[in-house]
Amino acid sequence: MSAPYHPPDSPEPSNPLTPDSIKRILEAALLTAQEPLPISELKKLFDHEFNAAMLSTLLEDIRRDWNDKGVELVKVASGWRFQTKPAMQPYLDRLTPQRTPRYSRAVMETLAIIAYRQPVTRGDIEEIRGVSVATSVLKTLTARGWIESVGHRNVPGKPALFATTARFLDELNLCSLEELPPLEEMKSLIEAGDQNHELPLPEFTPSTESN
Amino acid sequence: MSAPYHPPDSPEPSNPLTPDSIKRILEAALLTAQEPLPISELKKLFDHEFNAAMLSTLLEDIRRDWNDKGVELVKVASGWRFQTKPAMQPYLDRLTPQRTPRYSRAVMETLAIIAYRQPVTRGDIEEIRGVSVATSVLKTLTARGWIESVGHRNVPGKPALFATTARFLDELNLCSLEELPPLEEMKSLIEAGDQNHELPLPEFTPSTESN
Amino acid sequence: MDSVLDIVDTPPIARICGEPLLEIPQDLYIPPDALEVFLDTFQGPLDLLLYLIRKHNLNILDIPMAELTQQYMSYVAMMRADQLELAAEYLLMTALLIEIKSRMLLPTPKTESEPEHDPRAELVRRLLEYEQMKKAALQLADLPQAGRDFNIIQLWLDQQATEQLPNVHIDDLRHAWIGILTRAKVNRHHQIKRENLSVRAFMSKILRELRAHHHVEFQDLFSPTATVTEVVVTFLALLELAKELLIEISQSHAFGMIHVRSISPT
Repeated sequence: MSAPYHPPDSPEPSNPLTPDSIKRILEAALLTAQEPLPISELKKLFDHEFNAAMLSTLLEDIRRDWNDKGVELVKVASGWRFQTKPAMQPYLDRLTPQRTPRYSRAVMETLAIIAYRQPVTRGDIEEIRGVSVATSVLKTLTARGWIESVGHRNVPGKPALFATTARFLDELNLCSLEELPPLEEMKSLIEAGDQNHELPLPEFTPSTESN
Repeated sequence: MSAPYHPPDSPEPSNPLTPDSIKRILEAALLTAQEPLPISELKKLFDHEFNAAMLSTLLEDIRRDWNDKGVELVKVASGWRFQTKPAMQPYLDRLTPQRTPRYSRAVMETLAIIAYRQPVTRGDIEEIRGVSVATSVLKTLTARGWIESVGHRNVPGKPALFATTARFLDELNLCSLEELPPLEEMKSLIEAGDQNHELPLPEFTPSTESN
Repeated sequence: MDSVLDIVDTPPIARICGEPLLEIPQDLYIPPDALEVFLDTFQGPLDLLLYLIRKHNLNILDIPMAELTQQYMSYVAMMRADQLELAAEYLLMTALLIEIKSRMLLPTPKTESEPEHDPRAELVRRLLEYEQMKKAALQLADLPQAGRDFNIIQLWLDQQATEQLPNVHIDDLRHAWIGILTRAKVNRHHQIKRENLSVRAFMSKILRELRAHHHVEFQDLFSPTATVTEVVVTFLALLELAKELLIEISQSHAFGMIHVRSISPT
């Protein structure tokens, strides 16, 4: 709608502001602000004409006015701001349904195998998972920068060997692969009493290794 | 408030939304949206439970509810959005001392030619203005998201054809190009029957044109 | 003329329709040091011509071509230094005006078929179109503009609706493994060997090194600051790599240099 536009007159000092117009201005400022506004900032709206106590009272007033709305005025550490009430979230989420995407089981299992068994080929992954691995799965993980090919196994077909990257560790908040949940503990959960045909390896303290 | 509304066979009859709660949700969505929201998008808030007519009625309702505020609900080219009223601007400007600069005449004339004559090439603009168009002028308008290249004219050099964007309309509070100020009929430069150039000049009223 | 300036010591610079022109030159005849201002004032020759016609009541026909040409030529001279393109446009306009004037002076052969063609028509059309757009530009500039005359509201939202990549927690990895192990146990007795992860990590590290150098000396794989454990793990990693046919360890003669070579194709 293009209402005829009249350039706004500069604020008239001759025309004293009523509490209602002060509230209107406070609301407009708080609704357009990129960040919470402290009282010190809100005072500037009125060339410091009103003191903090007066503005606080009006802000409390506005907070009450908005009680029934889906949006509320709150005071946070750095000032006052409007924000949506939690009850609105389920509706608003419908506008952006891809908000918390998840990786498929195939992606997660492939990632786990590469993390724990690296370096592995696609064939290795398929053997462990018992199903074939779609190219898109490896592409997803490569595009995310979590896995990379570190060489090729010298067997027919020269399959690429995949390993996890430093970025994978960074983004999972790990200092090294040793900080991954130990396999041993999980294995005992499932394969209790399974025989181990290898000697225990020496205890290893997380090294500087993390490319 | 608004007339009571009975949802048409809601899938969850347990807790039907009242018109007031629908309005609350619409408001929350419009206040938080990054872009104007068309009705098609607003329908998603309610899993398409309500039709466009019903939502339009409620939006008009909300528009009225906000009449006395410093903020208004408007309909622009790409949908509905909340914005501050121009009367608020002098106050809000006190919070952000660096005012948006006005565009130069070259920029505004170029924009006008693109808006009213689109799609046009740079050559067309130069032909009308009688001077070459600096690349920076087109860059300024493209960076603002007001113009874009929509194709190429099939002549040697394949010059780009420029048109205005939906954002241009949105940011000028317009729903469509038809709402642009109508082009004025210009006063003739040659008076009728002015064949004899030896005659004294006809009376000329100075135009409103100002530099 | 709106007003006559009371400058008596300045002779008229131009005469338009026989009237001495005292004020126009302030806009039109620009001393060289004010060129910047002049260029700001007029968008180009069309704009200047329009100004002459509209503001000073000039009939397009009565523009004194000789003087206008002189003026234009002096602008051209001023602009030539750094505004060559603009100078060219003024020059072109001068030429066009002279052409129109000369054609107006020539007797028009009256032909029945062709309607009389006014040589001014095209210039007039352009002037009017430009003037129209100039006006439109002023009106556009007066429209309320987002950010200048009003502000668009966008409230703070807890979760910004930007495109997010899936989050993975290490517990997700654990669950993925448990899933694999459970299936492996159900399907057949798939053997999953006990493995120390550090060996696996070092295997990747050695392969990366070999990818970069293809060929390294055995001792270079051991950092001089390595702890005993690291040396052991690196050694185990080398053995594992050799076993998996990923590297070749060779020694040309007894006690000679041991070479580690990638046997991957790249």
